[in-house]
Parts: sequence; structure tokens; C-alpha cells
Amino acid sequence: MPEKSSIAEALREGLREEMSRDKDVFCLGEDIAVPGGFGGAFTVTLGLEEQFRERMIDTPIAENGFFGVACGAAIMGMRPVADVQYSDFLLLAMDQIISNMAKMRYMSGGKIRVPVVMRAPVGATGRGAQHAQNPESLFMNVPGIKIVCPSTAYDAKGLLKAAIRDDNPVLMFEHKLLYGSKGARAESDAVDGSSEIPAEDYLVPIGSGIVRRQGTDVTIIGTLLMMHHAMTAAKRLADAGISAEVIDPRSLVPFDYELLVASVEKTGRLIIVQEGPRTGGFAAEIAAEVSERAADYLLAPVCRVASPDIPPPFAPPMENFYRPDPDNIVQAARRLVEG
Amino acid sequence: MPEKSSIAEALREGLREEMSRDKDVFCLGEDIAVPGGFGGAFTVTLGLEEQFRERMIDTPIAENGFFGVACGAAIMGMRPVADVQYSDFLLLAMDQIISNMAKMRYMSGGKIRVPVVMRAPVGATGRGAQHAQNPESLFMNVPGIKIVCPSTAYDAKGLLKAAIRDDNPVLMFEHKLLYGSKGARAESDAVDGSSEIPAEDYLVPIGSGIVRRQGTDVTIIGTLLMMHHAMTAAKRLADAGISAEVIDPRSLVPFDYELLVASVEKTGRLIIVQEGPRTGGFAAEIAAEVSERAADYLLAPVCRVASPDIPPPFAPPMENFYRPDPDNIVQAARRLVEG
Amino acid sequence: MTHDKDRLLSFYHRMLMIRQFEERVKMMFLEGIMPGTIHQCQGQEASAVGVCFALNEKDVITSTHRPHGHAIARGLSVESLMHELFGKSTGCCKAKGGSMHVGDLDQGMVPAIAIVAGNIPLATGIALSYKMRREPHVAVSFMGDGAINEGAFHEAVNMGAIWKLPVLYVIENNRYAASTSIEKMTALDKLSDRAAGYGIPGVTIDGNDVEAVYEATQAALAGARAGDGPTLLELETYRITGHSRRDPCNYQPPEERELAVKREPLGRFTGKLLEAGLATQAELDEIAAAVETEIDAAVESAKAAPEPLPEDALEDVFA
Amino acid sequence: MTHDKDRLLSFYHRMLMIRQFEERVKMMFLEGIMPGTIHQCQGQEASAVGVCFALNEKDVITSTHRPHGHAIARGLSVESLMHELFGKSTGCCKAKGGSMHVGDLDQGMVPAIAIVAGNIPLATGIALSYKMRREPHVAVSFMGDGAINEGAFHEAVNMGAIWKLPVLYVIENNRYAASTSIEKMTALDKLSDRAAGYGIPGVTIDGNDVEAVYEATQAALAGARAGDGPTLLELETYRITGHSRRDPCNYQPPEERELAVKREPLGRFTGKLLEAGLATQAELDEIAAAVETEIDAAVESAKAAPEPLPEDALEDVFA
Ligand SMILES: Cc1ncc(C[n+]2csc(CCOP(=O)(O)OP(=O)(O)O)c2C)c(N)n1
Ligand SMILES: Cc1ncc(C[n+]2csc(CCOP(=O)(O)OP(=O)(O)O)c2C)c(N)n1
Ligand SMILES: [Mg+2]
Ligand SMILES: [Mg+2]
Repeated sequence: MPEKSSIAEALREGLREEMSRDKDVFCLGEDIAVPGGFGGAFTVTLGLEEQFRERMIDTPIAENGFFGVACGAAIMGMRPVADVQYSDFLLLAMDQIISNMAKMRYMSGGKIRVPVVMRAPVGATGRGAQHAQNPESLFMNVPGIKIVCPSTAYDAKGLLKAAIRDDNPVLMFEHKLLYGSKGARAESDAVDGSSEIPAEDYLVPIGSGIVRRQGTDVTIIGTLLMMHHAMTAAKRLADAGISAEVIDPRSLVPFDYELLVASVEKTGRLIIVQEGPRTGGFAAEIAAEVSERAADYLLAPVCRVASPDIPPPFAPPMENFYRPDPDNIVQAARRLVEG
Repeated sequence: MPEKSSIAEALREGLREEMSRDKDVFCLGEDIAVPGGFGGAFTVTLGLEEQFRERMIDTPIAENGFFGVACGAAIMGMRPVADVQYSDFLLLAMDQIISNMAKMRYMSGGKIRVPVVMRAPVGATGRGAQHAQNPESLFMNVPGIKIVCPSTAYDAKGLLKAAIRDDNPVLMFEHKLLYGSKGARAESDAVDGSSEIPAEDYLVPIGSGIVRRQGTDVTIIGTLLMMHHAMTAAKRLADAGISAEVIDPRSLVPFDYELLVASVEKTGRLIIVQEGPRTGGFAAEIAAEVSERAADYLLAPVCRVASPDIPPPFAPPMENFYRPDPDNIVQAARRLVEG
Repeated sequence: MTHDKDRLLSFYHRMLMIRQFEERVKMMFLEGIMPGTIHQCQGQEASAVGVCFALNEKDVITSTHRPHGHAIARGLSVESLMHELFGKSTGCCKAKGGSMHVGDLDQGMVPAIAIVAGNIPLATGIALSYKMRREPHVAVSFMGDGAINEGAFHEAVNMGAIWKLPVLYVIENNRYAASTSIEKMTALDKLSDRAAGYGIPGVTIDGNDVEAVYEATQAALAGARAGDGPTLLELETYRITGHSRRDPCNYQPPEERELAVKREPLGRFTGKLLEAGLATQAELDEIAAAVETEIDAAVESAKAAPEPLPEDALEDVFA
Repeated sequence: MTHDKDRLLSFYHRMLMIRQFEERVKMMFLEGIMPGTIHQCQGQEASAVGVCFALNEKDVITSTHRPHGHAIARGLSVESLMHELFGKSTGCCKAKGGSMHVGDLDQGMVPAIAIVAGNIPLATGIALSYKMRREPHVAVSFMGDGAINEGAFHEAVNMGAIWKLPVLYVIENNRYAASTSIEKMTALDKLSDRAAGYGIPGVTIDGNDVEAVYEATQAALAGARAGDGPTLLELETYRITGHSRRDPCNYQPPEERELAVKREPLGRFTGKLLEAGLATQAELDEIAAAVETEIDAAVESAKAAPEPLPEDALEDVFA
């Protein structure tokens, strides 16, 4: 039986394969390629500098700058993979991401391609308010960027490889608790995101979701860690006699509405689980869209299970309150199904 | 009969009154206080430097920096009003706004207050993709910041004064086509946002919307320029026998759901008009929320009239296509009401 | 000598082309027949031409909200620019860019970036691609004096410096950022003094002397191509038109302005050419006539060109 | 002389308090009884104490992801810090901040900012408030060597410079930004060379010499209070613990590390006190005992303190 890979390992192998395949692919970020170092904040790039010395670039702490550098290199046909140690630091690079990467092709009248991949770890994980955001929602309103959110090692590798080969900017959100980082960079409270990884080359197409569990009473959709919580909740709901279908969209932009709407047409009920403040979150977009597209099938209003509208707090009891968990999902499902 | 003030004038007088009232209030921004200069990009601060030389501070072009300076000064009890010339430049200041201003009070355990006002002109107005955004939606998902969007001079002044007196960060979006800026800074295609302004001191409370026109068949909600287009559309709809109620929420955070839900309970139909890309926009949040809160009253799914998912294009025919207009609203209303 | 003369006349031709393009655009803009907003570069022609004429074909420039001069100097046709400014599908960016975003990568110019300093990291990144691919080209970032106070300047120049990239950072110091005097916004004698903070050379020269600009650029490019890394080149100049649109420039002291008009590059260069006997008035008149003809033609064809369809807006978002 | 001795012993006491606090926290963290992540400052005690002891009561500091030392040096009680680190409602930030955000404005320290360089503009803004209100205080921004490459550093220092604000920018140069050597990230001999790019004085001193730090800070503060504007003060030091959590520091050359351990400030200062006869071993032992007692008490009370309720999370968002 093939061994399972963690998400960190799967991403590492994905990078290795793509860098081997295409010499235009390179990585840049903070602490990603220091001998004796960390391999980025969560070990993803560990050791890659040994194989690709010139294409693993440690940057100064200068996020707006090096995202702009990535954009410039991409314009010339390179395929940079830029990462931030915590997705919160994307806030520093917003101008390069939104004003330049996302708009460059458009402003050029379709002449320019910007094949950049951006990797960013999300999630509230005991570090306080500034290392805990889920900024997915902030980028939903930005045309010109694709957004992917792998919840398993299989998808992480396949989506990363697809993103690197995509000719557009792709933002990849990864969850700190799912990496399976080891050694000094291991996370407490980690959740298993590992998968068996096929030996052969494969891609996971951007924009295609997947049904993780079949069900008939209610559809639960969630990304990253929330997908795993949805699965846990679905198991518990089954014990309570409620049959939940779990969907992992895998991409937020483009979004696989076909899959989701088909599921809602079957179940008549939808719960969207979102880590991150409720107001203005991506769950609202999905809710609004499904409310229109599946209007004739919905037996109840779409339900959002999300973080409250607060910054992520530090202490575990409060942080756990902030982060949606299987209990929250089970309760919402029972309310929805049992009326 | 008292004369009407433009929004630019109303904001200027609001600043003047608050700076006269409270010596801790000051303004900082680019080109806001240069003798012989512009009074900011849209003349709002014109001449204020003559009266308040030390409290009108011209900054270098350094948005993240001077928003951080504003935050630092606010922590000490000053009441800065920081502006960007175009709201697109907020992207450069995202870190200071989101990581510091919005979270500082929370991270301090409630000890610190951050009474900052941020002013930012929005809207697609012939300047191409990088001077045209409506970034309201990007801030909806950021707990700790209030957001206001005045569509009339009366509200602009009253909300600005309320924002300055508020102990929290308040982001005020203003529309370039509504300012009524004069002289070299006048806008073509401007829309009249002027009002009579009472002589006495008044505030418009943050978080309270207003019914701009009564109606029974459909509720149309829009902010800033879109509110005016909604009014135009409502007039045309009346000619076609459709009675539209127009609501101006005036604040996006906090949002006056009481007012909106009451209206939807009456009309049974809701159109949300939003300048800015449809996906992930604030209209989704309102749609999701109203779909839940007014589920039993909605005769049709909530309808969003928004920009397509593209960057703002330059040429007028394409830009007009990007920006929702009264025609789009009328069509949506007819579809909604006539089925 | 002939070679020299040819080059000097080509400087003249291109500077005049920029000046006349800008003047014609200004007129049409004030007449209201041109959409959008404009930022023009009258008085700064020497920096655009001096820098761009020193470049090789494959070198790439990044530009700013004030890009017309850079584009013309880099070799974009006035026709493709005029069409873009008129918002026609035949413009260099298919009317999706507009005045602040003109450019054409095939001609060595990234669509201009209107976020002050936002173009500088792009140049660093382009230079990085040259270095990684071992290509002998140089990236050039134009910027205004106001741009050097943005974080993006700092981050980008530092990366260029530590990686010794083939990139040239060019400050067109026209003494104002919009209405704001640079003297109030930096506590420096020369803006090129910033270079020391990154461990790279800083050079300040008369940016209204097209030959001096050309030579300083050549020197910096040679260093960059040789692997010596970036230079911060400050070109002292002045904008003898408004910051944008109908700006009357009331923030500029009249004496300063008058002096600057006397020192503007085109008049100075014309004088020099005639005085030194490098060209006759007849030769210059001929060039001027050719420039007029080309601009007339560009205006006519731009006016006649098709408007984009509204739905064209939906294209070119994703590749 | 007595006065001097008192001061030196107070330096010693506070540096030891920081060291022992950090060591105890490290132990508890590795035992797994403390939540979150930690960034510690063993080896950098002299910079925290030397700077903070030169401040007046109303001066304010802003700090970084590595703030424990700054907080203790500034006078926050180890109790309130320990409670915060344990995630207890009685902590200095009611357990909403955590290790990376400790602070207490009432005691002259803004909650620490964990976005590298994000705290620097705050210090400039605090200094602006002093200047506008004509208050005689100074704002101090701590930062690491890695922070000086962020745009926020550049923008904030420039504004401090052009407005001649009462602010002191302190670089604690421990030679690494996380695992990355500063030598690869700037092309400078001394980091204080950056000061020239802003037109302000730059000073580099031995940051492991608490007295030298104290004096250099006093000098810079005097200038700031006199209206001379900011100073960029580089303190050369070394972190003799991991960057965060369980970091084994494999990126540091062992020789470098060993040398640094020899030069660490607490041992050096102890040696000096004893050799110069400024303190007896007995006196130092007494201080050490007092420090232990205080830390023991802080740990005990922190363990016993109440956890916040989950719903407490909903408070303190808006004023
Ligand atoms: C980030 C950002 N902030 C502000 C502006 C508005 N703005 C446009 S041009 C300009 C002045 C730029 O001055 P400078 O860099 O000297 O260039 P110049 O206009 O003199 O060519 C300003 C403030 C902008 N476009 N981008
Ligand atoms: C904007 C930003 N980028 C990256 C990080 C991740 N990070 C935390 S500490 C650190 C290194 C900081 O180095 P330095 O400024 O020298 O401070 P030191 O850790 O040495 O005290 C990095 C990269 C961060 N917190 N903020
Ligand atoms: Mg300028
Ligand atoms: Mg360091």
C-alpha cells in the first residue's frame, strides 16, 4: 500500500516536479531556501534549495515588493511561486496583487499573461489576531485572480501543479492545521489532511469541486479545515438519522456552481461553513448565488456557519469559539432539517 | 431659501466645524493643504489650510505609512482624518487599516480607542482600471471598522461629523461623480448630490438608513451614485406602473437591517444595486442576510444588479457597460415584478 | 560626425514628437473631445528620450501615470497612442488601458502603472528574469520624485541592489509630486542620496540636457549589463504644464516657473543645434513638418477608428 | 557613585528578570503547558533595558513579534505578562492579544505589533501627536534588522525626518530575520547607513553593552526633545535562542553562535559588575533570588487565574 503524504510534502513534491519539468518555474519568499532553515513557515519548501539553488530565492521581508517582483518576472514569461508565511501578510501586497497582477492582462488589452502562483497559509491557530486571518473573502471581489483552497494532500499537489501551469494569477490558500508539518514546525491541534499520492503526474482542474460524501437531507459545503469539520459533522449527523452530503468546492474562483446546485436540488438545504468573520465573507456570495439559482428547490433559507464578526482572539477558549467546529455544524444542520 | 451645498462643500464645512470644535481633530493626506493647490483630489479640503495651518498636514506619497501615522496619533487621543486621493490607494494601506486600526482595540483587551476617519473617493470615472475601484466590499469582512457611504451633501456632512466623533475607525466612501467639485477639478458626467444644509450643528447617526422614496412593489437599495440611479429608475418605473421603494442604507457597517427588512416585508421583492464586480460584493452579504431574515416574505429571490466581474475598462462605452445605470435597474425591476 | 548628427537630429525629432503630441492632446482634451484624464510631460522630453534612446531593443521600461513621453521615446507609434487616448479598439491597449496605462510589451514597454511607485517592483522583477535566464537585457523603471517616498520604491530598489540585478532606477525629478514640493517631502540635498542606503551608486544630472541623459544612461546600462547591479539616476527637470487636466499650477512660484520655461529641454536643444551648426533651421523645420503630419494623421485615424462595443469589456480578463 | 551603583544594579535586575522570564516561559512552552507560539529575546536584554531605562514615564514604545523583553524593560509586571501568555483574562490584554501583542498603553507600551515593521509608523504617529500637542515626550520604535527592508520602515522614518518629530528608531540587529542572514538582505556595512537616505543621524553601537545603549539612547532622546528630529540607532546584538518555538537554529554557523554566547549581555555585565567591584556576588545572588520569587509567583498566579469564557471573545471589538 502506498504511503500517505502530508499536504506539506505533497506541495513540496508538486513544486519539485514542476520545477523539474519547466525551468521557468521558480519560488520566492521569506526563509524558503536557507540551508539549515525552515523551508518556509510550514516546511513546504524544505530542501528544495539543494536541488534548485538558483530558483529558490530568499527575499527580504518586503511583501509588496517581492509580489511585484513576481509580477514583473511573470510578465516576461517566468512562472514564479510567491509565498507569504502567513496569509495576513497578503495585506501588505494588496496593491501588487490587485492593481497589477489582476489587472495587467486586462489593461494590456489581452496581450500580457501573468502566470503567478501565490501561496498563503490561513487559519486561527493560537498566534493572536495578526497571524490568523482567512483572507479568502477579501479576494473574491477581485476579477482576474483565481482562488484555490485544497483540503487534502492529493488536491494540494494537483491544484498547485495546475496553478503553476495556469497563465493567470492563482492564489492558493492552505490551512496551517492541515499541513502536517513536522519537527520544530509541527502544529498542535493539527488535523489529518494526508492522502495517498499517485506516482504519475496528475492535475486537479481549477474550478471543479468534489462530493466528499453523499447525502440526501442537507448539503454542507466547506473549504480547507472546514471541509474536515463538515465531514466530522456529517458522520455525527448520520448517527442522528440525518443524511448530509458534503461538498468540497476546492476552488472559490471559478466556483463549481453546477456541482453545488445539483446537490442542493437534491437535498433542498444548504449549509455553508466558513472560517472567518460572517459579514462580507465568501459564504455570503455562495448563499446569494444559490438562493437565486436553486430558488425553486430550497426548503429553507441557505444557512451560514461562520466566525463571529471579531478579530481572531488569542486564548484557546475564545479562539475555539471564533473558529467554527463540527458542533456548530451539527447544530445548524439539526435546526435546518428538524425545523 | 437657503442655498444648496455640494458634497465637496458639505464635507469641507463638516471638517471646518469639527476642527473648530475639537483641537484634536486634524487632517492628513496628499496635496490636501498646499497653498495654491487642489484641496485634495476633489477640492474637499480647499482653503482649510488657511484657517488650520498646523492641523492640515500634507504627507509624502506613502499611504501605508501615513495611515499608520494616523493610527498612532489616534491611539494617543488625536482624531485624524486621513484621506486617499482615490480609494484604489487604500490597497497600499491595507495592513495598517486591517491589522492595526481594526484590531488594536481588540488586541489591547479593550483599553485602546482608535478614532480615525478615512476618506476615499470611489467609482469608475474615465481614468482606467487603477483609479476606479469600489473597494467597499473588501472591507465588509473586516470586523472593527465602520463603513459609511453618503449619497447626499446633507448625509456627507452629518456622517462625517458623526465619524469624527466616533471612537472607532470609520471608513467613508465618497463618489467622484457626486462631489460637485468645481473649477479644474470638476468631473464630466457629474450627478447632483447637493442638498440644503441646516445652519445648526447636526449629525447623521452611523448605522441608520433612510427611505428615499416610498413604494409597494419592489424595494431597491443602493449607495452613493447607485442610490441616485435607483431614484431615476424608480421614477421611470412609476411611469410603467411599478411602485418602487428606494432605500439608502447610508452605512454598510453597521447595516440598518431593520429598515430594509421592513421594506422587503412590505414589497416582497428586493434589488440591490452595486457598483463594483458582482462576485463577492457587498450586495451578496445583503442578499444572503435578507434571504434569511425576510424568507417568509420574499416573492422572488433577491436580485443583484452589479458590475460584471471585470476590472474597470477605460473607454466610455465599456465603462458605461461596467457601471450599473438606471436602465439596468429598470430592467431588473420589470423582470422581478412582471415575472 | 554624421553619425553624431543623425543621432542628435533623432533626439530632436523624438523630443519634438513628444512635445507636439502632448500639446495636441492637451488642446483636444480641453475642447472636450477626448475622454478620461491626462497627465502630460511637456518640459520632460529630454529624460524620456535620453534614457530610451540608450536602450537596446529587448530592454524593457516600466512607466507611470505620466507615460506618453516614455511611450513615444520607447518607439510606440503616436497612432497607437492616440487611438488609445481616444478610447478606440485600435489603441495600444484596445482602449482598456487609457492614458495612464499606455504601453506595449512587444515594443519594450509594460503598460504604464498609475499607482505611484507600483511600477518599480515590476522592473526589479523583469531584471530578475533577465538574470535568471542569463539574458543581456536591462530593465528601466521611470519614477517621479514623489515616488521615492513610497515603500514600493524602497523594497524594489533594495532587492535590485542585493541581487545585483540589471536594472536602472530613473527618477524624473520635476520638483513636484502633483502640487507638493519635493523639498517638503524629503530632507535631502539630492534625491540620488537615497542610493547610499541601498549600497548602489546614485547619480544626479541635468535632466533637461538630452545628451547628458543619454550618456549617463549608457554608463549605467553598461554597468548593469556587466553585472554591477543597479544605479539610481536622478534627472533634474521640470514640468511646464499642469499636473493633470486643467491644473493652473498656482502652487508653483511664478519666478521658478519662468526660469524653468527658459531651461526647458527642447528650446535649449534647438538653440544648441543651431548655434553649433549641427543643423540648419530648414532641417529642423522639415522635421517639425514631418512631426505635424504624423500627429495629424494619428488624430484623423483615431477619430475615425471604431469605438469598442460595450460587451468587449468582458474580454481579456483571464488568459 | 551610589546613584550609579543603584542604576547599574537596576539594569542587572531587569536584564536578569527578562532572561529568567524567557527561560521559564521556554521551559513551560516546551512542556506544552502554554498555548500559542513564542518569540524570545535571550541575548538581547541589554537593548531592551538600555533603551527603556532612558525613557521618561510618558514616553511610549512600540514593539514587535518579539516583545517580552521590551515589555518587562518598560515596566509591565511579569505577572500581567505571564497571565497573558497563559491566555488568562487577567493578562495585560485580557488574553485577546497573546505573546506577540503584549503591551499596556498606560505603562508606555502600545500592544506589540507582529507584522514586521508595522509598528514603526505607529511610533511616528505617536510622535506627531506629541509635536502637535507640544508635549515633551518621545516615541520609540523597536524593530529587528529584517524590518528595515519593509516599505513601512521607509515611509515612517521619512515622515519622522521631514517633520522633525520626537521619535527614536531602534534597530535591534541580531543578524537574522528568522533564519535569514541580514548580510544577504542588505548591501550595507552598517544598517544605520540607511539614515543618510532620510537626512537624519545614524548611530551604530554595541547593543550588548547596556550602559552604552543607555547613553546612546539618552543622547538621541535629548536631541529629539530639543526638536532635532529622529535618530536611527542600530544596536548590534544576537539572539541566543531560537527564532520561535522549537527552532534549533541550524542556519547559524556554530562558531558564530559560540562567540555570540560569549558576548551575551548578561554574563558580560555580571563580569563587569564583579570585576569592577560595583557589586558583590552576594548582592547579585540576592537580586537573582528576588527575580526567581517574582517569576514563581507570576507562574503560580497565572496558572490559577480564570480562563476567559468563550463568549468574552465578542467584547472589545468596538468602543
Ligand atoms: C499610490 C498613489 N498615491 C497617490 C496617487 C495620486 N497621484 C498621482 S500622480 C501623483 C504625484 C506623483 O508625483 P511624482 O512621483 O513626482 O510624479 P510626477 O507627477 O511629478 O510625474 C499623485 C500623488 C497615485 N496615483 N498613486
Ligand atoms: C510583514 C511580515 N512578514 C513576515 C513575518 C514573519 N516573520 C516574523 S518574525 C520574522 C523575522 C523578523 O526579523 P527581524 O526584523 O530581524 O526581527 P527578529 O525576529 O530578529 O527580532 C518574520 C519574517 C511577519 N511577522 N510580518
Ligand atoms: Mg514629480
Ligand atoms: Mg533580526
